[in-house]
Amino acid sequence: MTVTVIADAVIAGLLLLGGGFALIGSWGLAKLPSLMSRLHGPTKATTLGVGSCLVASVVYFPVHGGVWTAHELLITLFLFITAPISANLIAKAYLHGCHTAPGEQSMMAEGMPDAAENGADWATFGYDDAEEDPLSVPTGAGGKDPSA
Amino acid sequence: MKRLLPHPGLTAMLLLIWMLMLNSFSMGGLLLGAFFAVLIPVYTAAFWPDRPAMRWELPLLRFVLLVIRDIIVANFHVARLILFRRNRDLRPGWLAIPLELHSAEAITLLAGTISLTPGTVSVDISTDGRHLLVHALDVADVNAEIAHIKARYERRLLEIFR
Amino acid sequence: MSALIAAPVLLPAFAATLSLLFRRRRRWIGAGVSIGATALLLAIDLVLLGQAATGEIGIYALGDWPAPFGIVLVLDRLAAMMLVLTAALALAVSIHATLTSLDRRGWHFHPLFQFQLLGLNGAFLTGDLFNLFVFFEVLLIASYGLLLHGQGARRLTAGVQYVIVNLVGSTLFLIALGLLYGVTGTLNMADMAVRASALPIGDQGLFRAGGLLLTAVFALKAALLPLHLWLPRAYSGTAPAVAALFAIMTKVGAYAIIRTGPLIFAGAAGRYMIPAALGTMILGFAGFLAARHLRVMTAFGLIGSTAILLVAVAVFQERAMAAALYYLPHTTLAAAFLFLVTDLLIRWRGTEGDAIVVTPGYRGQQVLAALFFAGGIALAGLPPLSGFIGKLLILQATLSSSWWPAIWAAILITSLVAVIGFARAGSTLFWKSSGDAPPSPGTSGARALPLKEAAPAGFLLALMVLLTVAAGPVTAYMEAASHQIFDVADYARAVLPPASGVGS
Amino acid sequence: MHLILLALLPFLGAGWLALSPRASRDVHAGIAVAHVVAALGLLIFIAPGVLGGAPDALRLPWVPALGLDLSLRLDGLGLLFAALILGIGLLIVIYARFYLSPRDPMGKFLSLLLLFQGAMLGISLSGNILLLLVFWELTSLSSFLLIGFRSDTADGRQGARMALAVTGGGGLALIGGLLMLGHIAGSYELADVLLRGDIVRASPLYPAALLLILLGCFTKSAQFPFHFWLPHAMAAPTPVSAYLHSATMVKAGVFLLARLWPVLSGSDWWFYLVGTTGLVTMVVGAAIALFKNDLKAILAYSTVSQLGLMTMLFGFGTPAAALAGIFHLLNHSLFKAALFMNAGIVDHEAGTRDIRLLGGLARLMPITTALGTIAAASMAGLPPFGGFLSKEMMLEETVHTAWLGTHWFVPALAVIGAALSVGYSLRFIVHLYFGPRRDSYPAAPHDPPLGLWAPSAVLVALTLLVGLFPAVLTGWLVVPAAADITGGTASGFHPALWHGVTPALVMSVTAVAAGVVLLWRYAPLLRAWAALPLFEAKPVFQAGIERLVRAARWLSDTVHDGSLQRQLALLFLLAVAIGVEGIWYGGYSAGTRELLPAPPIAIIAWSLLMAATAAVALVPRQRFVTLIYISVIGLVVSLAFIHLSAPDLALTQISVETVTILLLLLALNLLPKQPVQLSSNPERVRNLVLGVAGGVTSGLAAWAVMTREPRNPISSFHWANSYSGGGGTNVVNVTLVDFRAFDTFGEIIVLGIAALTIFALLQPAARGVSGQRLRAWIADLPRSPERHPMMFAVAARLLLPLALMVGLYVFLRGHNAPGGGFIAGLIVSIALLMQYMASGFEWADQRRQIDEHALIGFGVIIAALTGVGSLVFGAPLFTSAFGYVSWPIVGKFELATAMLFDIGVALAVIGAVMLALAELSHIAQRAQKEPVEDDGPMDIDPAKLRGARP
Amino acid sequence: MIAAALIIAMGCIALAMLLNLFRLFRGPTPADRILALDTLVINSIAFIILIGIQQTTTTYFEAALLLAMVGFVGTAAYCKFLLRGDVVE
Amino acid sequence: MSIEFLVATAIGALTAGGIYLCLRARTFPVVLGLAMLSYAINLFLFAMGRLVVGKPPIYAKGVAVYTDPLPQALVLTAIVISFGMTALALVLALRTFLETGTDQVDGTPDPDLLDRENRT
Repeated sequence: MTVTVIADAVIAGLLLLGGGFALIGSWGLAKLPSLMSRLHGPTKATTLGVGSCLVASVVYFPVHGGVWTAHELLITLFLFITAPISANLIAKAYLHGCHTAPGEQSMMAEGMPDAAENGADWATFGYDDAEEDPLSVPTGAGGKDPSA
Repeated sequence: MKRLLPHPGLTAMLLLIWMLMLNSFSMGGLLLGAFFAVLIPVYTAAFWPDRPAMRWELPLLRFVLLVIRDIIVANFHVARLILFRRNRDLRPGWLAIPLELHSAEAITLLAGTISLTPGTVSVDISTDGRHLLVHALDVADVNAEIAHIKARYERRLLEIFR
Repeated sequence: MSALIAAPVLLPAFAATLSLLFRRRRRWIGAGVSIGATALLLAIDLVLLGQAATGEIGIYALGDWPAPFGIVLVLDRLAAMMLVLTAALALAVSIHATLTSLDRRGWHFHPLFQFQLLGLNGAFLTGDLFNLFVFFEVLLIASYGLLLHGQGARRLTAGVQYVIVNLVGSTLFLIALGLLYGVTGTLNMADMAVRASALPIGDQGLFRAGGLLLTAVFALKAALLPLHLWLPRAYSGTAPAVAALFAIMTKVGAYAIIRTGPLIFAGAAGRYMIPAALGTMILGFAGFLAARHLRVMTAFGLIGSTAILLVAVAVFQERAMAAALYYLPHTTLAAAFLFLVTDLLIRWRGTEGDAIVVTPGYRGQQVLAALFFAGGIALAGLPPLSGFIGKLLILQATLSSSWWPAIWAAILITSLVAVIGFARAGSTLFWKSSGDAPPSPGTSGARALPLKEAAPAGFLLALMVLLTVAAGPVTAYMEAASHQIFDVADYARAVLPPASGVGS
Repeated sequence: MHLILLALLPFLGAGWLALSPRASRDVHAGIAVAHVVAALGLLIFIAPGVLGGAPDALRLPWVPALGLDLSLRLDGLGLLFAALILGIGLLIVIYARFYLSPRDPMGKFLSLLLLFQGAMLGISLSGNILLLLVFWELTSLSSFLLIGFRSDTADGRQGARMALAVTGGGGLALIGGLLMLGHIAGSYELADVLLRGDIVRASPLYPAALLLILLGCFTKSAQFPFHFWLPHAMAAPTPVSAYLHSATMVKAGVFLLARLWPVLSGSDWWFYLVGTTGLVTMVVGAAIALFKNDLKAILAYSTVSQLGLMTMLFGFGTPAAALAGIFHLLNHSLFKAALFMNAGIVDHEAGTRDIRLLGGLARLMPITTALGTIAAASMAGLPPFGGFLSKEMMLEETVHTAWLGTHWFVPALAVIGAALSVGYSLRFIVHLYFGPRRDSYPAAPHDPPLGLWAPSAVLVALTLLVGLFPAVLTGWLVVPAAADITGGTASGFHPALWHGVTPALVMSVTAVAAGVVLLWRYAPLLRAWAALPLFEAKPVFQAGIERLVRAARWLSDTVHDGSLQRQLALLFLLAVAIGVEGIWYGGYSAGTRELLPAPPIAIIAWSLLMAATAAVALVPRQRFVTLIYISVIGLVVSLAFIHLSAPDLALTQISVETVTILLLLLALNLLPKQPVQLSSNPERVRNLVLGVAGGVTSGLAAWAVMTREPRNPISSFHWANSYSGGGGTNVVNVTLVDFRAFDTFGEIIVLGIAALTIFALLQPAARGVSGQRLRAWIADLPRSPERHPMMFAVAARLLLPLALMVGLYVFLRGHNAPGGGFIAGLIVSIALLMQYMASGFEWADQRRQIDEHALIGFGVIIAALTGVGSLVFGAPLFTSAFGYVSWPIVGKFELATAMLFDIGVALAVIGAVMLALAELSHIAQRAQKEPVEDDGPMDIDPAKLRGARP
Repeated sequence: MIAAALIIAMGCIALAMLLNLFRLFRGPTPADRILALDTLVINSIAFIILIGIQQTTTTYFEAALLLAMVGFVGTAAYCKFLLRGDVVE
Repeated sequence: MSIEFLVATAIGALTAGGIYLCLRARTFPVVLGLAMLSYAINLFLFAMGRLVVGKPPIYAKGVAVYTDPLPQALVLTAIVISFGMTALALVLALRTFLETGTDQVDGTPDPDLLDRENRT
């Protein structure tokens, strides 16, 4: 009985936490000023939000469903593997867009990153002065959203 | 043996995942899972040609627990930033973290950890593979932050990936 | 009933996969498998025809699930006739394609060809509406592949339209199916026929809409006005041999209308189909007269003659249906024959492709002229080929329709237009040029023995002659088939087991 | 049986000739003559019985459903006609042997001639009006080939086409008419039809049927206003003209009038239509003939005129007139064939047929002149030749005929016509044979060899004999024929050169006198004629045809303008209209099903979907962004499936969605990235209206069904039998692999074919135009230098085995829980594709270790074999079997054949998806100008970089 | 208690989705939209879990699992497209 | 507001959007339109089994309330088929664009094209 109550409390708490974090993450997504900042919301807050829900579910089913499930753990694993990569790729895409459409840089409070210490470029926009310049295509709007 | 079990760690992990998915224990399920867990790495070995030497025991577990703890903390931290900090008061910035790690797997793990933990997202790697570009949502002192990351995560990873 | 009923579906599946797996081996294996399987298919279909001719409706419950619940294959006279027609046509086309090396002008000709047959046969055999959809898709997607075989800008642009229009058609098919299932709760045609008769009045509107929509989709395949616009470009754009096979494709639409109309929808669509078919006829033969290229001409001829068929179908009466059924193989064979002749023209003439222009003489011109003349007679419905009998049957049978003056006028006038068109084209293609010097060795006339390439076309011609000579037995068969089509109760009795728990 | 042989003989000859193209001219002629003689002999053999009043008949069933039987019937009329066809045919064959030049393909010519003869004979022998139709159309077709025999001349081609168009068109009308006739009479058997004249004439359909039949007859017999094709058919070689326009082709129309006389005549309709047409034709044809200069044209128009005469006689509707008509038919055949041959001889020997260049041939070609003069005199109706007798009879009949109450009209016109015919006949004689000799002719005229003139000599002799001894020579033939026409009551046949001074004689003398005057005053008349505003029919006809073609082109090009939009718009419009129609006529009542309340989150998901939909459709943005919106739609739809208890659907939707997006992205790379504004505003409005209409209709339809109770769907059976009969608890999966495995079988084939087609489409893309375009292609997006980001590549390595494991799991549980072969196949494909994305095409392609074609093939084969396998156990195809097996350590588990089937599904899916996507990415590969150096799975591999720079 | 928490959590997720929608349409860069979509997918996973808890069924978890995997592939593909134009090269 | 209403309107909206896109003059939007239409159709077909919340078609003894599994099976088949078709249409559109240099589908008069092709 008490176990159930405690479990219920834990579940409820986790659920609230999960919902809350999901909301906060998305709130950050909506509110924060530039993409680089927005990226932080989903990668962390939302992931944890989902994670909380998943844990809640892990606790819930043995108690209420009579089954023990571990799929949630698997989902969490997947999310934890993929979320940083997604963030990484989105950031790269964004930086690439900014790099090729200089007008967008102004929106970044942090500006474009400097080159690394030893002079090597970042992978996303290296070869700036290389002869084989992939940016030679005379278009300014390619990666840019016209609505911006 | 190497042909049959190209990735023993992977095999173990797959078997674990299989049993997790099955939700119930049965001998048949275990055998089937073991069969798959052996089979799949054999097939995918070609896609993972040079795997790094890695310690699968305590340091990794410790690292994982640390990261989980940090994730939870970080979330509250970021939540606070999102909710209570005005946009213009945020101090976003770039961190170029010099790397001591060699292998792609290790660097990826580091980068993933960074992304999942406090207010930082790893963004890019330098063309010579020696620096990791990280974006921080709110950073007061860039160098201190870099040092913190290196000490907290990279050092531990160096232990795991020898 | 024996598992032979399923053979027309399974045999092409095996043949297709075999020739797919052997694609890297010698080419002739693929071709041999394909032709051999088609010949075998024809033999099997003839056996099935023999079974169906007894009047017994053959039922084959796949997976041993009884009728409305599982999928059943139904072999009645109509289905057997379509099967035989398809196999005969396919045999000619596959041999033609192999003889003319069409199958080497791109990838996967024979697998696609066999899959096409699979789709066709499945569509003719199935007694389940959704399964019909699936086989429609099989035959459509295989037809896309065949249509694009060999490629080229024109073929591709035509292909885009063909594919997209048919995709939208499939979409509508699904909507119609959904509605019908939603209202009647069944997918089996016989069961649906039984249930439809017991439908409350409040549901009948939805049922009617579903049925009409389904008919519209079939009409799209059958190229009925205003849904025929895709056909001319598609058929004239593709390789003529492929177009020859596609002559059966419009008949699949017609078949589906014939099958579902009397069974389920009680011919509700007839009142719209007759004017539409008349319009199609006029447009088809106008295009026929207007064409500047032989394959465009044939494509329009196909539209027009299919429209004649559909007029008779749209009357939804037993006699008219029998007439339509007789005309169906004829128009298929005639159009296919003419497409094959077009292909020979393109190959033998060596210049100007199939454009209706004057070219220097070439070897085989006389043979080609004779074949073309026969094709013209066939498509225009003149004696001594079967089209004439078919047309007479249709004219005679449509007298009972209130539309008969319009039908008669349309059929007779378009026949005249067809005659004029053929005379024009033929005199340009074969008469104007024949006075020129004999072929120089450099042209295709020098090729050794091109005459054997005409064998498949000759086979089709022979079939038409057979259809004429044996018109008596054939029409008797068709009358029986038509009777069977309209005997809904008999069909339902045969398909549905006596004690079907949920049926109705 | 004789009749069959008789009907077949010409065809046999034609076939023999066609199959022996290399034989010599004499052999060809011999074959032809042999067949005609044989037929003629057979006819003579049969004749006595027929003439004795017992028509020979034979009936074999052919198409009972149609009423078309192989019914042959030889009565007096048929016998007369057949005798003409065969007799003159024989002469023509002989004549042709000597007429045709060695360069002409004799075999082909005679073959066609015999074909035509067979068709004509068929008309005369048909005992079934539909069979008659068959032969009728055959004459049109074979005459088309004969007229166009000189296909190297424009005249020949045009003449042939015109003849075909007119007579073929008439033939089609005849089809209608005869079908109607048979319908009214209740039989298509000639013998039955002939007895039912009263029924027919009383029918409301009678005028229509009559009109159609007459159209057929008039076009064939070149009656005004359809007369114009006949002169142009003269482009044919002269033997053809001689045959077609004397005894056969054009007589077919008259023959049919005679044949159907008992049924159709006897009404005002008949009289005014047929009689008047014939009368007008007679006069008009004769007038034109008078002023023609080409010998064959003169003869052609005279034929028109004479045919008009016969038509008129049949039109009078009296037995006596019919008798006169049939008698004239005989006479005309004799003299006209002779005249044509004569004209041919002149053409052959003098080198021209222009009467203005000829004249004075009497000395040069005495035999020809003699024969021609006699034949022409017969044509003019001069005694003592056959033509005189029949013309007398005609004039006699006109006297008794009142036209719209006037008694003078018909006789007057008849006299005019007769006068004109005397005029042109005399002109033919005088201007051609007599008169001054020319200084020069295009060739040196002389009498031809015997073979050329003998045939016409036979005819001329006959026409003379008929004139002298009409009753003896022709009575036995004409009287039974006339009796057959009128139904057994032939009026007295008393042809004689002298009847005393009858009105006919007066008229005849008047006509001859007038004819002489016409010739005497020919020059001023010609000027007057030339001044008349007459038009040539041929240009008008051709302009008409051209206009028809132009109209057809306009119509066809306008309708089939190749616009996809139009087609789709019509399709959608039709669908909407059908929805409205169905409800309107079908009946509708609102549903009673209890509705489900919508939770807030459903509403929010819904608004997500609506917004994304609107954005996709209405917001013109980058195509790339549109894809993101599509993803949102897919996501929401998946969520809806989950919420509405359809986990299998959700799984499928999610995975298919991803693969689709991948495909779209791959394709978009090479397509234009920005939408180009092409639609005009009205089009946008049209699209919007159609879209909204379609949306409303489909939405309402869905609503209508969802709100009513289901009607005992068959799926309750599936639910009940899923576990017990199918061995699985996931009813959806059991349905897919068991209840409706056949659907699934088709479905994987569809997928396989799609992949094969994609492969076949993209394989040759690197060649030709598209290859050039590919090589010239410049990436239109700025590109980051890094191809394969490190982190992605590393993660993909880890995810691949995981995903494969998940795929296997989903596959295995499919039978009992959401999942199954299809979804598993997609998961595996996606996992592999992830490798492609992360590490590059080349790199991954080398490592995939699967052959997609084989996968597709094996997938289909496994599925099919599973289906067939059940046969071995005596169960129907695709019957599933399952059982629970207990193994010692392993424990109890289920084995089901359905699972085997599912393996086939999974393999086919993997093969198809991989093949399609790999090919598509491969094509983009070829567009890269930079050579792809395949070094590793990631661009920046720190370990390697450090190794290189220690 | 759980029921109430569920409702609140679901409400939160719903709100979060709306916010994602806002970002999805607002942009401004394509990367923003991809991020919004990615977040939407993650929120959907949470939503599916919540439905599972609400209905006390594990039937839908595979969908969530698949979504986690496949959502990533989608995001990666979009980003790859922006970076290189070519998703597979 | 009922779920039925939401689904019906969603079907309507998807259909409308699909039709609107299909009527565009370029191949890419047309393919997108087809994709949207197929979403609409999938939902439609699915809805024909009536909507049920929380009763997945997993058989268990004694369960009397379940969602109609048959439409789901049909939709599955339909999804797969429409996926294959869409893929093919897309590739075809791409291939045509490469071959002809245009992705227009609003009917360009092409007798020249025909002649050119026939000559080659």
